[in-house]
Amino acid sequence: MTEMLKKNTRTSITVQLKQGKEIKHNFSLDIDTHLSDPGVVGIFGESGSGKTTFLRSFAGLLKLPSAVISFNDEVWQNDQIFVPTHKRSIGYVFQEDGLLPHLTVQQNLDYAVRRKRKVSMEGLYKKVVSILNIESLLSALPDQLSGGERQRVSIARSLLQQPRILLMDEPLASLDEKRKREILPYLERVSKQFVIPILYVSHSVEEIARLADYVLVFKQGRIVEEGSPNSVFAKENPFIGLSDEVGVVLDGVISAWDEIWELSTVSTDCGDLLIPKAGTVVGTTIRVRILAKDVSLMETPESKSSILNQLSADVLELSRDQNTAMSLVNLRVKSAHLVARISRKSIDQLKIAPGKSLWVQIKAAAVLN
Amino acid sequence: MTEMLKKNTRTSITVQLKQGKEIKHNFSLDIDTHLSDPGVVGIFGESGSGKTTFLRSFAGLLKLPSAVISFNDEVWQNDQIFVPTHKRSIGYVFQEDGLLPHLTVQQNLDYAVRRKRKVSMEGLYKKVVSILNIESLLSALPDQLSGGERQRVSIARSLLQQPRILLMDEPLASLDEKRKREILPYLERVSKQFVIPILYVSHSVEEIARLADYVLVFKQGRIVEEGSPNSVFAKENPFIGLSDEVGVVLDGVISAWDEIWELSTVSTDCGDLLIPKAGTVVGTTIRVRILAKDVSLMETPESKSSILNQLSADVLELSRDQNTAMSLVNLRVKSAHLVARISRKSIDQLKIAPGKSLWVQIKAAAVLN
Amino acid sequence: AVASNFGMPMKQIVAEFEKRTGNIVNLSLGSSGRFVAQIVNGAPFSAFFSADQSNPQALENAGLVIDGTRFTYAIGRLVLWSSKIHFIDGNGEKLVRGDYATLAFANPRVAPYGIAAEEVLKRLNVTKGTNHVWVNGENVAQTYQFISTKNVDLGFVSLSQIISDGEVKNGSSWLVPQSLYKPILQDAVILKRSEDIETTRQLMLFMKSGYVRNKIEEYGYFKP
Amino acid sequence: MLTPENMAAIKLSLELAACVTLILLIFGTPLAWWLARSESSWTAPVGAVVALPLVLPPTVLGFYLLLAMGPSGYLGQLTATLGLGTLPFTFSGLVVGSCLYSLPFVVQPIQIAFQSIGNRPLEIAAILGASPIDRFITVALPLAKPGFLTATILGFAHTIGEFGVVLMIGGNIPNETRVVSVQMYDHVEALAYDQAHPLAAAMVLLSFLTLLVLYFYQKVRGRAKTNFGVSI
Amino acid sequence: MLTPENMAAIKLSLELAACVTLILLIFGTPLAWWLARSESSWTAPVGAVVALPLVLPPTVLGFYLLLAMGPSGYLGQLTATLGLGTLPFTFSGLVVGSCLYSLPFVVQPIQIAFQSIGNRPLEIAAILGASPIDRFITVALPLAKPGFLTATILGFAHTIGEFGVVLMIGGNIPNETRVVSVQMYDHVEALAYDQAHPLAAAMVLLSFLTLLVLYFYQKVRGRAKTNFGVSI
Ligand SMILES: Nc1ncnc2c1ncn2[C@@H]1O[C@H](COP(=O)(O)OP(=O)(O)OP(=O)(O)O)[C@@H](O)[C@H]1O
Ligand SMILES: Nc1ncnc2c1ncn2[C@@H]1O[C@H](COP(=O)(O)OP(=O)(O)OP(=O)(O)O)[C@@H](O)[C@H]1O
Ligand SMILES: [Mg+2]
Ligand SMILES: [Mg+2]
Repeated sequence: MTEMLKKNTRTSITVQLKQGKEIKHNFSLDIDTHLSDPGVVGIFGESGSGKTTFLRSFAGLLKLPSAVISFNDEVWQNDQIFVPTHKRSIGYVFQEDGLLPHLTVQQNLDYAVRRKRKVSMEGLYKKVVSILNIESLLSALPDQLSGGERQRVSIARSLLQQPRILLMDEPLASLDEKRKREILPYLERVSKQFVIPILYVSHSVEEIARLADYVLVFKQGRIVEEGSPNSVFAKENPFIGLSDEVGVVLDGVISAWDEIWELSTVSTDCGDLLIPKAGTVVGTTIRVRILAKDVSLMETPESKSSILNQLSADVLELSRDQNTAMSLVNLRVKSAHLVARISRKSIDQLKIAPGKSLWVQIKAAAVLN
Repeated sequence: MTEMLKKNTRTSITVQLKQGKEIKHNFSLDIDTHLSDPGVVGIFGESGSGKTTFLRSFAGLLKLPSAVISFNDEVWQNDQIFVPTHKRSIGYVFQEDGLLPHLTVQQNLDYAVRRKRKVSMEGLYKKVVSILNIESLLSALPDQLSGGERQRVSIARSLLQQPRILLMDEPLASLDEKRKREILPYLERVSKQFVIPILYVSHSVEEIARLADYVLVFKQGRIVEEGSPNSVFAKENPFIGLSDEVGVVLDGVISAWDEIWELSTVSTDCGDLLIPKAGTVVGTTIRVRILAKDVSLMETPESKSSILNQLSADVLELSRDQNTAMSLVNLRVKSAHLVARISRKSIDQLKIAPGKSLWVQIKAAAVLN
Repeated sequence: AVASNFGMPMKQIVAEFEKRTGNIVNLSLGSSGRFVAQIVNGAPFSAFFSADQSNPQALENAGLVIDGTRFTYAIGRLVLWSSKIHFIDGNGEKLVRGDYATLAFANPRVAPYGIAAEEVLKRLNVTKGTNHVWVNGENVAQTYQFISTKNVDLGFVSLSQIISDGEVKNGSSWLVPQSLYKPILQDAVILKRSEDIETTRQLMLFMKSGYVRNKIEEYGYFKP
Repeated sequence: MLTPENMAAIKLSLELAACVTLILLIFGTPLAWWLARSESSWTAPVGAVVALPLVLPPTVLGFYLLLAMGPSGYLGQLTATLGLGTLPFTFSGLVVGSCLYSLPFVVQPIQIAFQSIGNRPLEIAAILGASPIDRFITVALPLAKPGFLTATILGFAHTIGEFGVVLMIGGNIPNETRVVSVQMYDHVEALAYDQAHPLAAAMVLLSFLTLLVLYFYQKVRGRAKTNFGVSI
Repeated sequence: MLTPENMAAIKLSLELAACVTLILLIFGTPLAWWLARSESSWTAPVGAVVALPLVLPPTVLGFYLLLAMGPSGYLGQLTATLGLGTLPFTFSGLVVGSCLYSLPFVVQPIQIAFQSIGNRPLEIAAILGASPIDRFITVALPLAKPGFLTATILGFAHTIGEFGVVLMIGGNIPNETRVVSVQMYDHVEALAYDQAHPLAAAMVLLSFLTLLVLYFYQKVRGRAKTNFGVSI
């Protein structure tokens, strides 16, 4: 959130949706949010919580009465105004069925390219097609594609639009991990480099933690939680309810590269971390995610262990975990926070309590980037 | 694979698909597999590798020339025979668009119930509807549902069919983690209890490791790897290519329950593991998954650590990891194997080599079940 | 089966016949050519009142007619008519002058009044001069409609169409002298298919009665 | 306002149109299904044949039907040997003729509707254990409903209004083959406008109301499906 | 085999049908679009009106058109003041009359095809920056192609075969309004079967071949889409 967003000083989003009467049992919409310089907004929420409805209203595909939507300095919808979808300059990756069925893949891409306002960036087409690995599909019709192939074409097309804002509804849901890892960093770069905000719906905490500068958590048509990924994911969250995914996100800079062991040293607010091949160019900024379940605590540092990262830490507080056998330990490590997920038995054995000084172990392999 | 499958002594599946000429650049089908007592078969493979095509052929929705398909003692397709889909007694959760668009949710379910051959199990309907949490959706039409809601209805319907075999194409892809965790164990129980094999396509190693008795890995229309989850996931797999997901699956029995700390002791082939609240009933069998990245190695056991599980182990061999900074260490722990993912630097520091005896540390929190 | 141009008088005649004899007669109106095709293919008509002579003749030749029953029941009268008053001055001058935009008459290929009209034009030597303004109706009824809706300035129709109570009430007309065209003899026959030949004979007899002959004249035909 | 004769003709027309539409829906539906979904290379010629009667003027078509169904025609000999007599100049004959002429108006809309269903719903039904005939009835038919509505309207209206074929093979026999279109034709031919006008007005009004109800019903049904917000 | 007169009539018919079909496609398409997608409550009555000319026998419809388009009719006065003269007995008049009568056969199939497109493709196009008219042309039209094929076939064939309206407002003028349907009708009425038979045969053959080519083309195009294995 901090450093990167300073660059995006021009974007802002306001959305107010209110559906007076219940649409159906247990579902009515009531959303009121204002985001300035949002970067990538991760949207998280259980099935049926209104994420798609939110995106559709924002895109002008659904005209909810008495909604107020604005983007940057433009009002897209209020009582008097309704800017139609095709004038909003939005890229949208639909949750399903996102391709024009009568056009081949190539024609689908061209359809978007031909209708955009900006001049095409040189080489963009080639680059997008190759990153999404769809070269061999260009002449196929949508119903000759597999589920994941369709999704990739859809993503490629939204990128070629070079829109002012990108809406993505579970864009990577039916892709294999390998592809995800190729596409995610690219999306990140697109957003940062061209100052394009992305509203990114996903059920994967990993994707959102990796990508998002800001997180919205939906439940039954309402935003029940919002903030930086750290503030949302660093605690047991009743709205997410996944103790396995509790963790912190740290932004860091590569400060050294050990060629022999192929380890990068990443300087973060909680000190230097050794991470296998996180990057070789000193000075690059990267984001790392440290899950609470991957952090263990010791009274003294251990030298005869395979764990490379050992940091001294102070216990700030203990909090409950959804699994009552476990506890979350909130730690201060230098100027940053870490969270560890520890069995209550160990808490007792190690006599962990607020104020106590400890050593933190983080396996290099467990650091996600 | 071992114990549970002994119950399912009556099922067997043979599929041979061969598409002589290339269907398109880089894709032709060539599958030849025979599974006896398969239980849950996890099907894994990158986007466009032919998973859906495989399921469709098996279901008789696609009639590939010169295919041979048989289920148990029945031939479903060969040169002479082609059993039409509606006579195969198959449940199928489609990757997308799985509902009859003109019928409400309730009518979709009833459509299936009314056409099945068996007498309905008492209470099944209620149970399925409640586990998939679709009570409030019963009167909605499919296009009034969210993506995840549609998928849940689809799963529910396939279960209500009480088919002889279930095909599921990324059934949980657009569901939130919480829902996944509610549904997965139920699927597992359905398969075991009623001896219904499941062909389960997913991109999530976690889901497949959790559920599958047998794994098929697809690539470009071929099965490039198959075997038990352990044999497929316990090594760096070029076809999966996810070093993060390397790990072993252990079947164990709960041998003790510590009420104070709420820890279950699970007896596995590699000894007793303490796992938070894995189950309270002594004697239940459970499956645990230990990822290589969650295993660390030490020369001596450490008492002042929060890590509960420390086991003595012998190094069997070292193997490469996709990330060249890391190595996979294959270990024998009692009669079982474990895999640890360690930086090469640590390998050097701890002088790890085949034959060396070490201590293995596994955080309780990291054990997946 | 009755040719449409004789529909109006025939309805009255039949009503009278039914009143007098208690027999029921069902009328079917239509074009003579179609009736021939239908009768040849087994239509259950008892009698056929054609608008010409050649159609009954054709049936007779085909052996579908009871021998000796053919007779002329009416003779049609051709009239040049316009729905505009004073457009025609009771003589053929207007026709010869040619100061009109369109001239309608029935299609000579299928309608006897069309043949007659063509003959009149030929006799008056105006065929060449007027043929670019010809409009053909499929039959006299259609020709009448063309004129009555003022889409056509003038045209040849049957007197029976424009007469009511013995006089022409609408527009202006010229009753074409019989000398300019061959008489339009309308013949009737009794068909072998007839289910009740006796009643049919009675009707034919009635057609020759004085009552009917007056009726026919009243409707603008010559008595045979 | 309408004479008993006119009423009888209207009644006969409605009966004829109802019969014809019903028969065409019954036989046209499987034909449309086959045309829409069969892979056979016969679909193109058969499809062309279905539309063919259209290019002949109705009376001419009627004339050929008369020839075929008459005592010396193939069809006539067939019906005669079957003990059915010959068809011309009977109500049954009208039904046969009108069916032939209105066939494309019923088959074609249903065919388009079937084509646009796509495979997926049928695949789902097959998986759920529905046999081909079951799938056809429970999935294809309901999904093709708009096509059936159009087919019914076009077929019915066209049969009501058609008079060329009917005139030729019907012979204008009261209560048997004198339908309202023929009656109106007669009135106009006989210059009996005072009879033609009210009859035409009645027919137009009756049809308008019927169509209005049909369309309105369809609209309401369609709208009930999207009750969530307002779509663009 | 065919006399020059017959050839001229065929030529005129083809011209008329081409004109009428073209005009109906041009004006019928937006109408069908509006009927298919508008939320307006006017769609039901307008839809009903479109199908209405069907229920009147063609000659009767033709008679009313003759009244309306004549010098004392509303339409006639309109065309007269516009300096167009009156329409009956001209080729333009035939075109107008046939358009009216063939309208539902063109509008209805297109309407069903539009209805079955669904919202999604249009939503996608809007997102990609296509304006409503752009979406209509680049998405709705191509997706409704089978409907257009049917509309063209029905509209064209029906105009070729129709003769009631044409007879009434045409006046059987050679090279102007004597189309082949009227010509054939005349032959049959005049019992000139030796002329009617070859003409009918020629028309049927010509139409059959045209339709066959159309259907075959459609079939081949459709099949190219699913080249993967063999579907059930
Ligand atoms: N109807 C078709 N015609 C031609 N090629 C097809 C057709 N359907 C699928 N294919 C191709 O066959 C290959 C396998 O497709 P399939 O749907 O089986 O992949 P998949 O493994 O299910 O992928 P995903 O994970 O993306 O769903 C793909 O390359 C796809 O493009
Ligand atoms: N057209 C509609 N008519 C009525 N209700 C609808 C309609 N579309 C969606 N809903 C309901 O609105 C709620 C929110 O749907 P939405 O699609 O926004 O959920 P979502 O958060 O995207 O869920 P998922 O993760 O499953 O895609 C759901 O309860 C859904 O059933
Ligand atoms: Mg959604
Ligand atoms: Mg797939």
